[in-house]
Amino acid sequence: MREKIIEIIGLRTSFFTDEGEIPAVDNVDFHIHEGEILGVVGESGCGKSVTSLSIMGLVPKPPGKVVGGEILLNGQNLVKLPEKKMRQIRGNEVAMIFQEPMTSLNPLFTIGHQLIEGIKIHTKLDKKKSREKAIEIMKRVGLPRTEELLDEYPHQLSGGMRQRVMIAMAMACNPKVLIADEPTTALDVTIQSQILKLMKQLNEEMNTAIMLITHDLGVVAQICERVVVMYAGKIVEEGEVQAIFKNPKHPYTEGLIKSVPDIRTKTERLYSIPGNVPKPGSIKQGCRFAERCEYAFDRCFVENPELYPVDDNGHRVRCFLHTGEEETKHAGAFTTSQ
Amino acid sequence: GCKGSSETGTSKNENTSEEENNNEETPVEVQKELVYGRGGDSSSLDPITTTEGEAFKVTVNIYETLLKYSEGGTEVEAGLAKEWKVSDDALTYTFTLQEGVKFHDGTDFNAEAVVYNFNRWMNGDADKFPYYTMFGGYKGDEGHVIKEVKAVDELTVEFTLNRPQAPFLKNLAMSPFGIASPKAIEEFGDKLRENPVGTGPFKFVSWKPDDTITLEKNPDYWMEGYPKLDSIIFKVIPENSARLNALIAGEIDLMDGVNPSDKAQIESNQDLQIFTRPANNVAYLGFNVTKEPFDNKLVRQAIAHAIDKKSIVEAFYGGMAEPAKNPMPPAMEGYNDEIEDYEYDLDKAKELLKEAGFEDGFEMELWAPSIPRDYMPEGMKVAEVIQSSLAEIGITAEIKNDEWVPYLDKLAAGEPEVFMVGWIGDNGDPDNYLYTLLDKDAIGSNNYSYYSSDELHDILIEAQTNADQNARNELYKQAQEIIHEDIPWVPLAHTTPMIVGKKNITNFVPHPTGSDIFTKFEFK
Amino acid sequence: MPELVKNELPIKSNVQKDEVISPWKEAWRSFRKNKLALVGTTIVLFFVFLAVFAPVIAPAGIDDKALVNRLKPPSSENWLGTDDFGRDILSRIIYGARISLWVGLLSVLGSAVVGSFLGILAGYYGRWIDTLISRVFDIMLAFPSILLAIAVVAVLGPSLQNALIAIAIINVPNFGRLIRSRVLSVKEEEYITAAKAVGMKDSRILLHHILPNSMAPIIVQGSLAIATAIIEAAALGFLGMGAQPPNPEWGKMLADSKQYLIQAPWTMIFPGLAVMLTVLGFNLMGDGLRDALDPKMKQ
Amino acid sequence: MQEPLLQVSDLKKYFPIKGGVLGKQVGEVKAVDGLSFFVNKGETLGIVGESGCGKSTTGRLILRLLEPTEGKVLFNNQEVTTLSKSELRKLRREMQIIFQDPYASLNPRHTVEKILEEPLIVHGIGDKTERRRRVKEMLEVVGLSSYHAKRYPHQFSGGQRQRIGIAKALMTNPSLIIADEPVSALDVSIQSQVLNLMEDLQKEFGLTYIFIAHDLGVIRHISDRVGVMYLGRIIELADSEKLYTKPLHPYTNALLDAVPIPDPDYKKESTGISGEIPSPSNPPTGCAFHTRCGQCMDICKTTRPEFKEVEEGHYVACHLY
Amino acid sequence: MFAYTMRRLLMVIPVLIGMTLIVFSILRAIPGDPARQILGQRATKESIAELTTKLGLDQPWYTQYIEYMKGLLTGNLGESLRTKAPISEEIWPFLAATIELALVAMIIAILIGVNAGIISAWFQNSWFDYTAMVIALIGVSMPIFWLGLMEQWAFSIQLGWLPTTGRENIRNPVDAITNLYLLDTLINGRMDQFVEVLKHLILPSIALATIPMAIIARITRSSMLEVMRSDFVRTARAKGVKMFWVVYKHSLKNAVIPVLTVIGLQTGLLLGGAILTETIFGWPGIGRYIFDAIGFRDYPVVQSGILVVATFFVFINLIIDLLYAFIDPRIKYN
Ligand SMILES: Nc1ncnc2c1ncn2[C@@H]1O[C@H](COP(=O)(O)OP(=O)(O)OP(=O)(O)O)[C@@H](O)[C@H]1O
Ligand SMILES: Nc1ncnc2c1ncn2[C@@H]1O[C@H](COP(=O)(O)OP(=O)(O)OP(=O)(O)O)[C@@H](O)[C@H]1O
Ligand SMILES: [Mg+2]
Ligand SMILES: [Mg+2]
Repeated sequence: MREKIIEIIGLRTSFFTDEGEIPAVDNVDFHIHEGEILGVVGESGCGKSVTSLSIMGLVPKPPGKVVGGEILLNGQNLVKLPEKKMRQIRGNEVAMIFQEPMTSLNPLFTIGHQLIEGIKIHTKLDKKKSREKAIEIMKRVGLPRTEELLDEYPHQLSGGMRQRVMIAMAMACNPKVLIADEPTTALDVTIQSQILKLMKQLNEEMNTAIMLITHDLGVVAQICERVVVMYAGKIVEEGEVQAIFKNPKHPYTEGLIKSVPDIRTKTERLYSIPGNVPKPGSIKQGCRFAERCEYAFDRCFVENPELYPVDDNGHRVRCFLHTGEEETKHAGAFTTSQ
Repeated sequence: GCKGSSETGTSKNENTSEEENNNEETPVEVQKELVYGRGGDSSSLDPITTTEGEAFKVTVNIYETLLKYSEGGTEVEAGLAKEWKVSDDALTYTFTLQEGVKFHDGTDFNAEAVVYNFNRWMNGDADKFPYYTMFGGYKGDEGHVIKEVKAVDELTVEFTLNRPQAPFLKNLAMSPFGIASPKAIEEFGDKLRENPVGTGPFKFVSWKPDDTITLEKNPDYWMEGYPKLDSIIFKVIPENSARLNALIAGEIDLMDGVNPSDKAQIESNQDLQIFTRPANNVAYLGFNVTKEPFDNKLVRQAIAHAIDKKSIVEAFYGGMAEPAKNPMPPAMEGYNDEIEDYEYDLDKAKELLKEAGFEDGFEMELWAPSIPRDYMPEGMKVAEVIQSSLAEIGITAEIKNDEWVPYLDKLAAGEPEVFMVGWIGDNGDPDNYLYTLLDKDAIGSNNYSYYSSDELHDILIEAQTNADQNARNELYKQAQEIIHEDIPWVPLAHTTPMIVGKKNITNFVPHPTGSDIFTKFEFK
Repeated sequence: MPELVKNELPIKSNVQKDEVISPWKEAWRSFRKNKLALVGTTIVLFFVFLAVFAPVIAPAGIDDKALVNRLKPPSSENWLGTDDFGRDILSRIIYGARISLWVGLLSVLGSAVVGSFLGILAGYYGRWIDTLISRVFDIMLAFPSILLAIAVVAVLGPSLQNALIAIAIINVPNFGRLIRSRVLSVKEEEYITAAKAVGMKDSRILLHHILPNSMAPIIVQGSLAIATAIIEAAALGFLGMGAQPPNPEWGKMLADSKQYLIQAPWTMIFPGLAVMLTVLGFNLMGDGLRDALDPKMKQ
Repeated sequence: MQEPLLQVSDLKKYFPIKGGVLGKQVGEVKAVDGLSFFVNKGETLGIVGESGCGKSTTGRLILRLLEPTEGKVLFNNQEVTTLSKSELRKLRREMQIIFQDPYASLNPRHTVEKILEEPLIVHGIGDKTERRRRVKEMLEVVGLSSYHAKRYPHQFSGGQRQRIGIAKALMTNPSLIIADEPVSALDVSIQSQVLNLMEDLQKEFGLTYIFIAHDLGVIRHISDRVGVMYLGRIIELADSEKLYTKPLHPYTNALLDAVPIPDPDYKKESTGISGEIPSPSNPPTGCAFHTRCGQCMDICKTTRPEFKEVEEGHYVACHLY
Repeated sequence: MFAYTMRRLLMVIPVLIGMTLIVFSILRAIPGDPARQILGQRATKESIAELTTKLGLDQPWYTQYIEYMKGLLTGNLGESLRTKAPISEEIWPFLAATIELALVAMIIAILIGVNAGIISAWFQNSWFDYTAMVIALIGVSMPIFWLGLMEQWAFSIQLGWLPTTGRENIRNPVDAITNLYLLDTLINGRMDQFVEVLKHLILPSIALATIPMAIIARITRSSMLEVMRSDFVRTARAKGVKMFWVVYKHSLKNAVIPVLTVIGLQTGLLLGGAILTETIFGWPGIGRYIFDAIGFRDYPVVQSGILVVATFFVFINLIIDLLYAFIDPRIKYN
């Protein structure tokens, strides 16, 4: 088995607002192996971005704060690291790209400036060398007219090109881990497939581990090896892509997969999960999905399930239906959530 | 005014001797530069072209007139002319000029120069040389007094008049009639207003508009040993209190325009001294006697009884004024001291009102100047006090004001029914008060009351043409009685304006005209 | 693994059944939580109270002159001392609150009404009306406001009423521009398109949709503009171009006593403080209103 | 064949581009550049395409929320583009629109009741009690409770708001509803709720939909027929089934190819397409797609292919056919 | 960029014309007779009428306006009725005095305001933030004429640290070259005078700077807060850029546009609003020049003075607009 490059143990990140503490990420643990692509899926507001920002040490503070847990990068706990050390890791060992290529680039600086800046910070190369390096990496991510592009501003580029620039920026220092927070959501399908291809290619060529956050299950199925499903600040299921898609254990995962219309066949009627995504922190007790869950029974409303292992390949699920003991006992004994 | 000046005069002599002693002991440390703080800038440095007092404060030190006023008074003395003769018919005046006087540009001062200046002025118009109207108009005008100005020889000038003018010599001494260098006039033309060249104790150096005017000593000045100062800087600081602050801080040495309210503070300051300028002004509450109900003498008298001049003077003149009972200041020849003022008596006022048929009072507008004047440093506030008093006898007064110039326009046009205003004398002659302000000829210009009395008119005209001073004085006393009885205005106060300077100032005698010549001024 | 069954139950809302939160209520809730805003409101209410009940509260009248009592320092009789007419400064400040609030409120009301009208006209109808109105605003804004106010007062003559008019005039373009840009952006909102799609008339769209949605910035700007208007009125009063005696306008009080700065500093300090406090109150309140009402801050 | 409910022919919309020193028009955006299609009563016509290809503009043109530059829109045999303002207003009872952004399309200052009631007021339908009753009814129809009526939009979640938007569109009993990306902003689990609702409503009220979306899966699910747009034109239009199983146009092909399939076993071997959509202000000559087309021929660069019916009910604009 | 600049320049023209119209009509409406003013208290009716004709004041207003515009286009601002000097020559020292004062005030306001705003945003909710913002709030609520008087009272009168009035030590006057005294003293190599001039500048410029400083601090803070929440700032941090540079480079440049707008607006207000400060501190500036002229009904001076200030203001805003385009490459395209 490959080494775990990042291991997250019991991470808790909260926002302290007027309404009190909002636990956006609540006791999350998972890991990323060297060179793998890990998918993180979940509906909006479930804490995907906050998890990734926690890894980068970029949770907006105030009001946010990592209140517990460890984030180990090669065994080094990033949570405890002083800002100065953290800076040396950001963009160097762990890089990140964001959802909106339009707003993620500074509109007032040229592409070249923004690319070279990162290179200079971490490599101590001089201006000319940095520029060469920038051009090299731009070519690698498939950007045309590299020389001219360096002097252009973000608004002169199309969305796809901007996202390539973002990737170039992230890959400039050969990071071990790339965190991509919904890198293709804002793009058209044709462009999305180009970008995904590029990421896959970089992953293979440079052996960069990628943590790919998305809410599109298609994307996960297409390029990820393992996947983590989040719901309301918690991981509800984790496992290899095959396992999750073929044999989803958590009612939420299953519902999610079933809700997506498929282009290959015409579905008569879509499955839909009732109710709304809860705000983090709004459910104080029991399983957070219980309210929308068709299988929920009494225990679900009072007790918080843990991540129970399903098999030996790391497939885990947070559901009382799969505790082993309870599974047989309660099979078929459904209580509606109302 | 005379009393004050003579006092300063005596102390001056003592100071001089003291100062000479001081000079011997510490010859180096004496200040030779005077910074004079004032409220506004000069509009011109060619004095004939302006009527603004601020201009003359500077020009009297650059230019000299044929005759000048006595120190601290308005008697006529020798100036550029060392002596003069008047013909018996009072139509020919012959002046003998000082010898060896030079203009600042090095040219000689002589009879030709005098003729040149007068010809320049009399050929102008009211727009160019407004002050020349003192001589009844311009060349060719019907009332023009001067027929001819002639250079008899190098140092003798002869004036021939069309008709006698009693205050002729006093007029000649007025600051606007400073003699300028003919060469400079030719050279600068209208720009003389920025490039003054005279014969005075100080030469012009520079002018930063609305800020400073700098003069320096005229080393060739004809009065031996004078001036004492090396330079004078006239500095504009518009706010009275700011100016005083600057004085306290030592940024300036001398200032005029002192808030009466600051008097106590100044007196308690060890480093400052107060000079007083002899009163040559009057502040008054005027009625437009053509308007109802002020056409009724009883109403006017009632209001006169309702004004507490004493308190007003106390509170808003800082005591630096005396309540007025006549239209002209007491120090002036011909002042009628026998007149008894309308005393402050509200009951009497009410009675008079009742008699006039205004038992229940009435409503009126009370106009007051919004900017401080020498004779009325806090016009608005005085108006407020009068307003309150009037309220007590049942008259509701609404205070109105306007910018200074339109204010005067309104007064001249006879719009306001009751108004507060005043007058600063130009030349120390009663004519300059009584005729200028109250004669029927002056309606539309300075007779804001539109008061018209034929009796008074006859008296004033006679006084104008009679050359005998005693006879004139009697005539003026008579005139004051008429005015007191008819009461077209309530005289309020004669101010003795304060001038504050540093303690080490000596030989300084403020002049009643408001323009001080600093020839003898010096620091201890 | 159990079968999933179809679930089409009505959606449960996460809001309590009887809880209706209007946007105003919501704004009020967040306003209430803003401490500074509450301080500001308290200050404003305090001065409003003074203004309304001046005759009851004030120990003396507006214009009770007593020259014997001139320039007395603060004492138990005259808490804030007396001025040069011997009038009680506290009483005059209390009555002065009437003037300042009145000028602030009325001038801002005037400029808000006129400005909003022009702004809506320009923003909604566009084309040449917009060009014309916007140009006029540009031109008016090209003058520094105090200068323009002074010029207006110079034309109309110095009086409180004219100062009020001058202040209203100089504030018109501020409101006009604000409303215009607000209308322009609201006009592009999807719910306006939706309203058009329903077949709504322009007038109804304007009155029911655009106007209510432009209110918030008007209120915020209004509150802040009252603050400025009070300062401007005081400045005009200070220059002698505003209220006339014996009106106890604060700026005029300052101007009348500046000569006593050294001799009787209380004549200067208290009216100045009154201006500052009132303005501060309105500024704090305006800030709070902005935070509460500005939709950008919400969500 | 039945009479179509809506017939669009050669519809165009050019937006001017202003520029230069004097702000003169220096060009135009050909947002919609010659559209022709029809919609039958009771069916759902899906329109897909990448962003900026003119989908929303098309929707707005049909409703005449935008004035078309050229072309005809025949609705119920009535020419829409020449109607007077008041006639148009009447027509709007029959045609409604649902928007993409559930947050922006409801007036934040009105209660749900007011929002829903307004179309009735505008068209003078019913009195107050009737209107109120209908509001309650409609709320239940879209799966909300009648006690929601007094609330304000910000008190609802995105999915609920979209339901309100749908209810609003249905208030006047329209026959045609144009849905402009009604589910793009919603989470997957909510999206399926709304899609189901729309389908139910269609059945219940016999509605006709023009359903605009960029998600090919959603379009396939909901549409009877599908039109694919590229740079202001429909390049292929066919039965949903046909289009997805046997696409003709290379662009449709590429588009379908690019969609990630939520099935880890599904492997495609396509290469995808390169490049991005050209700017509509400066579209390529000839076939607008030729710059990205793998099967580009010389004729594609010069001549704009005709939009023709190659099989029954299957239209395509491509020189290959 | 050229087209943008040209377009902005063209847009200025109607504004300038509108300004001349307003200035012109405002002053024609003022009651009071200038002829009477020049001739003074003793003038006769005839001489007033004569002068009125000579000045063209009896002409219809449009004739006067056309004449006025003709003059303006040839750089002739008219002649002061009071001093008879051409205004174009006379006005510069006043304008320079105000410019110097406003400039120093603005530099103080910008340096302190911008930095206070940045630091407040950077350390949001810290004690610095709270203190700075409370001070700023008091600052914007400050009647500056009152502040000026209080300053004078404290620092000049009570403590005697700084001079009360004027621009220079009267006894050690500056040789004016440009009339910007700081510059002039440097040109003349007179450090002693430079220090004097600086001392005179301190109190009035602080009084004048207070409001803009407070406003700038507030707007900088809110603008920075907004920018610092944006994605590209997160990107910069994710690259490992030092916080200092994230704040002072990436964020500031993006946050600066609203700040610039305010700076432009406030500079204009300073030029006009200096009247109050100039009165209190005896500063011979343009505000007082105009204010005095109003009292004297010196039409041409009031007209030209206001026009010059407003024109200045318009051009400052023009420069600011051009700066926008310089800072933000997106602007010139739309
Ligand atoms: N700055 C913030 N202040 C307060 N709460 C926040 C803040 N940022 C995030 N949260 C809370 O954290 C929760 C998780 O947010 P996060 O951005 O991680 O969601 P996400 O899974 O990335 O959603 P999306 O798919 O919409 O990007 C949100 O529900 C939100 O309530
Ligand atoms: N009001 C307008 N003025 C100028 N151009 C416009 C306007 N509205 C739309 N456009 C342009 O027309 C083109 C088509 O826009 P439209 O909104 O119809 O696209 P769309 O297919 O709906 O895209 P999306 O999927 O992003 O919603 C775009 O290039 C757009 O920039
Ligand atoms: Mg996210
Ligand atoms: Mg669209």
